[in-house]
Amino acid sequence: MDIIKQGIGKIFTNPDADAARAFFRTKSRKMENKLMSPKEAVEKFCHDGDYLTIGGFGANRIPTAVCHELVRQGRKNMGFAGHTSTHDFQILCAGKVFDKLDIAYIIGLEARGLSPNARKYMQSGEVEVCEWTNYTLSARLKAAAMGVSFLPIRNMMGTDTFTYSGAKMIECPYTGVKYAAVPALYPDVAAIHVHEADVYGNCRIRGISISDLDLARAAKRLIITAERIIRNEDIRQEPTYTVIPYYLVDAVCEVPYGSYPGNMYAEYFSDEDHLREWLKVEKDPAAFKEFLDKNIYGCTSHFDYLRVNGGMEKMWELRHQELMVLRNAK
Amino acid sequence: MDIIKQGIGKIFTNPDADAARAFFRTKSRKMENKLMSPKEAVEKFCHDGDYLTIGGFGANRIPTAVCHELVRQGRKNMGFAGHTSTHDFQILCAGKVFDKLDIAYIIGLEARGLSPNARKYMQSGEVEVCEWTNYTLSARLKAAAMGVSFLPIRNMMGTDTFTYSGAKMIECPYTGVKYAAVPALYPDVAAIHVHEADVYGNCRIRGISISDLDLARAAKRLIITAERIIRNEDIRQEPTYTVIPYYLVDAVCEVPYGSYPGNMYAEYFSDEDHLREWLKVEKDPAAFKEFLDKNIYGCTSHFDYLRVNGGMEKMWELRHQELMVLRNAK
Amino acid sequence: MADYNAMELMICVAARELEDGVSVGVGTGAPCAAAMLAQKTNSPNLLIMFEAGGVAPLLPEMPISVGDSRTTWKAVMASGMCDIMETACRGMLDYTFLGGAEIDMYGNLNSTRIGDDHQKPKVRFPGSGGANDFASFAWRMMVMTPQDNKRFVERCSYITTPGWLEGGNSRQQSGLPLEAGPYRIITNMAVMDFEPESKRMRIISINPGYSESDVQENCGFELLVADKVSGTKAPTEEELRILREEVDPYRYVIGR
Amino acid sequence: MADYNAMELMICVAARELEDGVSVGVGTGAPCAAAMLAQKTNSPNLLIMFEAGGVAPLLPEMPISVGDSRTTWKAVMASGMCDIMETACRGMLDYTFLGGAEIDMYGNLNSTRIGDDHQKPKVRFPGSGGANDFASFAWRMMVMTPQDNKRFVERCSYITTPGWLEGGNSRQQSGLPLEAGPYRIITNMAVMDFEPESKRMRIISINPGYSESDVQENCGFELLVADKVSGTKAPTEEELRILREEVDPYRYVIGR
Repeated sequence: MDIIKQGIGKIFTNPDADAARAFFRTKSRKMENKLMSPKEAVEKFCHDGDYLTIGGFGANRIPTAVCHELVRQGRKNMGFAGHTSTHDFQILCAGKVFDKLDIAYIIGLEARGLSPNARKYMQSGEVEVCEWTNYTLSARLKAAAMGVSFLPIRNMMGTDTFTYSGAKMIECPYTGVKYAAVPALYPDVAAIHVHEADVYGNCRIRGISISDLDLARAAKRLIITAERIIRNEDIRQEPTYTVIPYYLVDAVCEVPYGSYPGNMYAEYFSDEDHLREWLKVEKDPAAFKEFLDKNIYGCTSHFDYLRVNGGMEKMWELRHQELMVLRNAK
Repeated sequence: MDIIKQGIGKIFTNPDADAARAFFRTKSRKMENKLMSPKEAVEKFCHDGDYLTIGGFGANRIPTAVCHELVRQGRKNMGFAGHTSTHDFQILCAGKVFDKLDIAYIIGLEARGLSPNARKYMQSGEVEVCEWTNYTLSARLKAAAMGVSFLPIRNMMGTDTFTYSGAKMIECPYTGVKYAAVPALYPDVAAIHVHEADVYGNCRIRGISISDLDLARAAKRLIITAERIIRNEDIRQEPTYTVIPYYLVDAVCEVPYGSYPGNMYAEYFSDEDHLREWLKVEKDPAAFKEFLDKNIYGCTSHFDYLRVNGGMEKMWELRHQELMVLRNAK
Repeated sequence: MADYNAMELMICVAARELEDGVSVGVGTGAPCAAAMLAQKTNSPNLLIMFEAGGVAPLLPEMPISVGDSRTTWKAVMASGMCDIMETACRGMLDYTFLGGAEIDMYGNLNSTRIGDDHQKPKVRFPGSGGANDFASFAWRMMVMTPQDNKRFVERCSYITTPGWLEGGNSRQQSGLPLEAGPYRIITNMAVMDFEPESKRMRIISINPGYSESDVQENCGFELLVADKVSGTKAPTEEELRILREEVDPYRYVIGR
Repeated sequence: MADYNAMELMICVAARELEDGVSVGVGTGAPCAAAMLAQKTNSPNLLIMFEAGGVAPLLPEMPISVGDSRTTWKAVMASGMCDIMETACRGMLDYTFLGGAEIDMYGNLNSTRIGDDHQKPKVRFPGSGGANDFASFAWRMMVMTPQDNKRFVERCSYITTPGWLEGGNSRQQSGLPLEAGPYRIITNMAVMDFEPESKRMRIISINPGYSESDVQENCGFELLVADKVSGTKAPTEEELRILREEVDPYRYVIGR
């Protein structure tokens, strides 16, 4: 294969499809009850040094409980896909969970501004980085989901994003047109928050799926957190709605308000006050430490975290806000 | 790009992604009422010599009215994707609509047996053929849907399927592993039958999607036949269910029992008697001519076709059969 | 001992190969019957997939198409062809059952044509469908087929679907996923596997009522013979009861 | 004449560029406001897409994230990132709006870093997100940005997102889709396009209250000047009313 040009970025995971096949061969196809707590799931399936990917879109449909658990349990030296990441990234930076990073979008919380602490961490030199784009990382997950080691895509070329990536430029064998080949990304572990799952891991998602359907297929181990557990009979009643089948899933955690403080489509809106507070306290190390103690280190569960942030009353307010927008906006 | 090996099959369509982009640039993005009859849709969007692809899976969720119209209007010299095709293929062979053919699965009706007439046509030498597989043609559509000119896949290699295909063997730029590169397939026109659509072409499908989501995106022009038209408000009420957005669609035809004599998930089962009769009459040219006159040439519409095959009573019987299996089987 | 026909025997033998909790990609007919029987006997956790998108249905009866509504009856997911084939390509599909007009000593299959003129074949068959796909991706490919000299040929006149290709390590070098390939050939007369080095077809078990020479005489190439050849275990009363009463009560498959 | 601020002007100018019935990929903030304004004025059939999957919502208010629930409020489809980006790559996306810490004479953008040590940058920005993607695939990329010497640089210190790359036909040769590229740069002072041959940034319209030399003095490179430079049309009363009352009543964007 002629490689016309290639980026200098490091590829943190093995793109080889046969190596991935050898792993997936060993994965159970049995429909077994996989219910456990986020604590157990993280203990069991997330290890120091593993490559991690988080589903959702930064502060929308994110598995907050898993992000907190990773910090609480002190995971270190992980690889991470900074892909459609915002608040999840901010949480993981608070615990310095990763030190190898594929970057598409980091340190920002979109219209809310930038995270001072995440920025500081990214300017510290402690994190080894490789540049990509949101779609490129989606395509890398898609390659893995397809069971191949690379895919050809048409962006990145001509830019420093290519130069600092791990992409290689090749030619189409049919047209001679140049393409950026990107290597498959098979994460060691991923966590995705969904609307509904049965105890085996058959999942339904409402609203946008972002990159989660490919991510679920690409990941070697998959932790699902779900707003609520439904019966297997419900799943089987309408198989059209299942987007993640059980055999991809290793752990199922029931976590109501599991995307809090993020938005959950048709369930509750994001807690903008809490997110603003995060950004604010990060400027002051003492205040930030206190904040983390209160919200992460001092909490034993996601229910605990909800409790210290207004509990059920606050959740109903956010639910109201979401449903008003969804149902009653002019 | 080093090409290690390549098939001798002819590629009937242009895989060039920039050429496709130039076409798609001209496609309307306006939400306009696209309701018309299958007759008008075929007149307007299917031309002699065009490359055609039919959605569904042979005798499941197929746009029968469009297949009949193509025969009735005497389309000739079309290219066709013999992909997950069975009864649709049989209909098109009855009219000798195509003479260029990408083959994955042809002439058979699965457990029902082979079509004598389709087989005769395929043994006549009148059809130029290129061999692929079901997944390979799906991947070719997927490449087009992704807006690239090729995709790497891991099958076909080492077989005569590769030799008689238009595939090229390349190496992964990351692992050195050999891959079959397949060229994007951008059909000139496609027809897909769906459960529900609004007048603009926003579509819902229940049950399996087969390759239709990629097909809808790959096709330059797209005819939708739908069991029923629903309101745009219904679509917007639950955007999660939309799988084909309006801007891919050129024509929307309301065709109740539109997959008849095929199966339509959660609506009606296939008419096995009628399909058996097709296979039987094909053995006798006179009987076959009479059969086609009755069922296709002599019919002015799909309602007409339903009428000569038992009309509403028969449709309710098939609906009963489907729902009994779906709802009440032990 | 129970009375049974060759099809029933093949289905029972095939079903026994499906260990509990494995995944299998099946078509209509005998493969589907074998999967259903396995699910009701030794493999209650069998994960059945259909190429058109049906995943883990509670099959109420035999489908007539791999895309008909039965393939998603009480399924856990109604997906699509790419999802199924890519799941297989990722290494999640353990078994598949295939067949063809010809099978050769390396387990390659022809379901495309007889006659050398590809554009005007003497006899045209349906082609690959999903066969080449499943055979490329599933870890273990199996075949149930009646055995005779015309079907079992030294070399397929056309290879639609890969077996061990030209034997030895030729498949490994082809680019197809590593370590996947033909596993069992189950006929009316015997059960064959493939000798690990040469990848040539090899008798491992002979069905009741047949001898090694019957098997060899009804094969168009020289079969290897395993060091230890066993006798194929006949269908049990229980297997036959389930097969006849629950799996295929209308004898669509076992009546052939 | 109406009173307005620079942000309001830029949004109105941007909105006018969106002809009826085109498609646009937008982010949060000003781009979204421009798209919403266009939909309520000259482009009722505007097709709005968000990179996370929202397609053609009836936006009830400004989203705070390109993935929040507002982006699919009464949308025609809630899809995913690959679908949106691939739709763009197929040539179905006409416009996109982007921005950056630096923009150069060929419309390239830097939103990655300042400082040469990539592993330990002086200042780290969020990176590409979907910017490189949209800029590669959309036919016409536009930028709304305040203009000054530090932001408008001769050459970006890091090119996150492609403009016309090194000008001339360099983009055409890069492998990026043909004929797509930067189209309009809308600042507080002027509107620029790109000279067709050299692909250098060129003044085509100057905003009320500014002169050509103001524009040139607040740009770190030499701007070309079109043969005919017009005066940017100020926001109309009607545009401002809709923008202030319907699009951004809480002044999230126009209050900046």
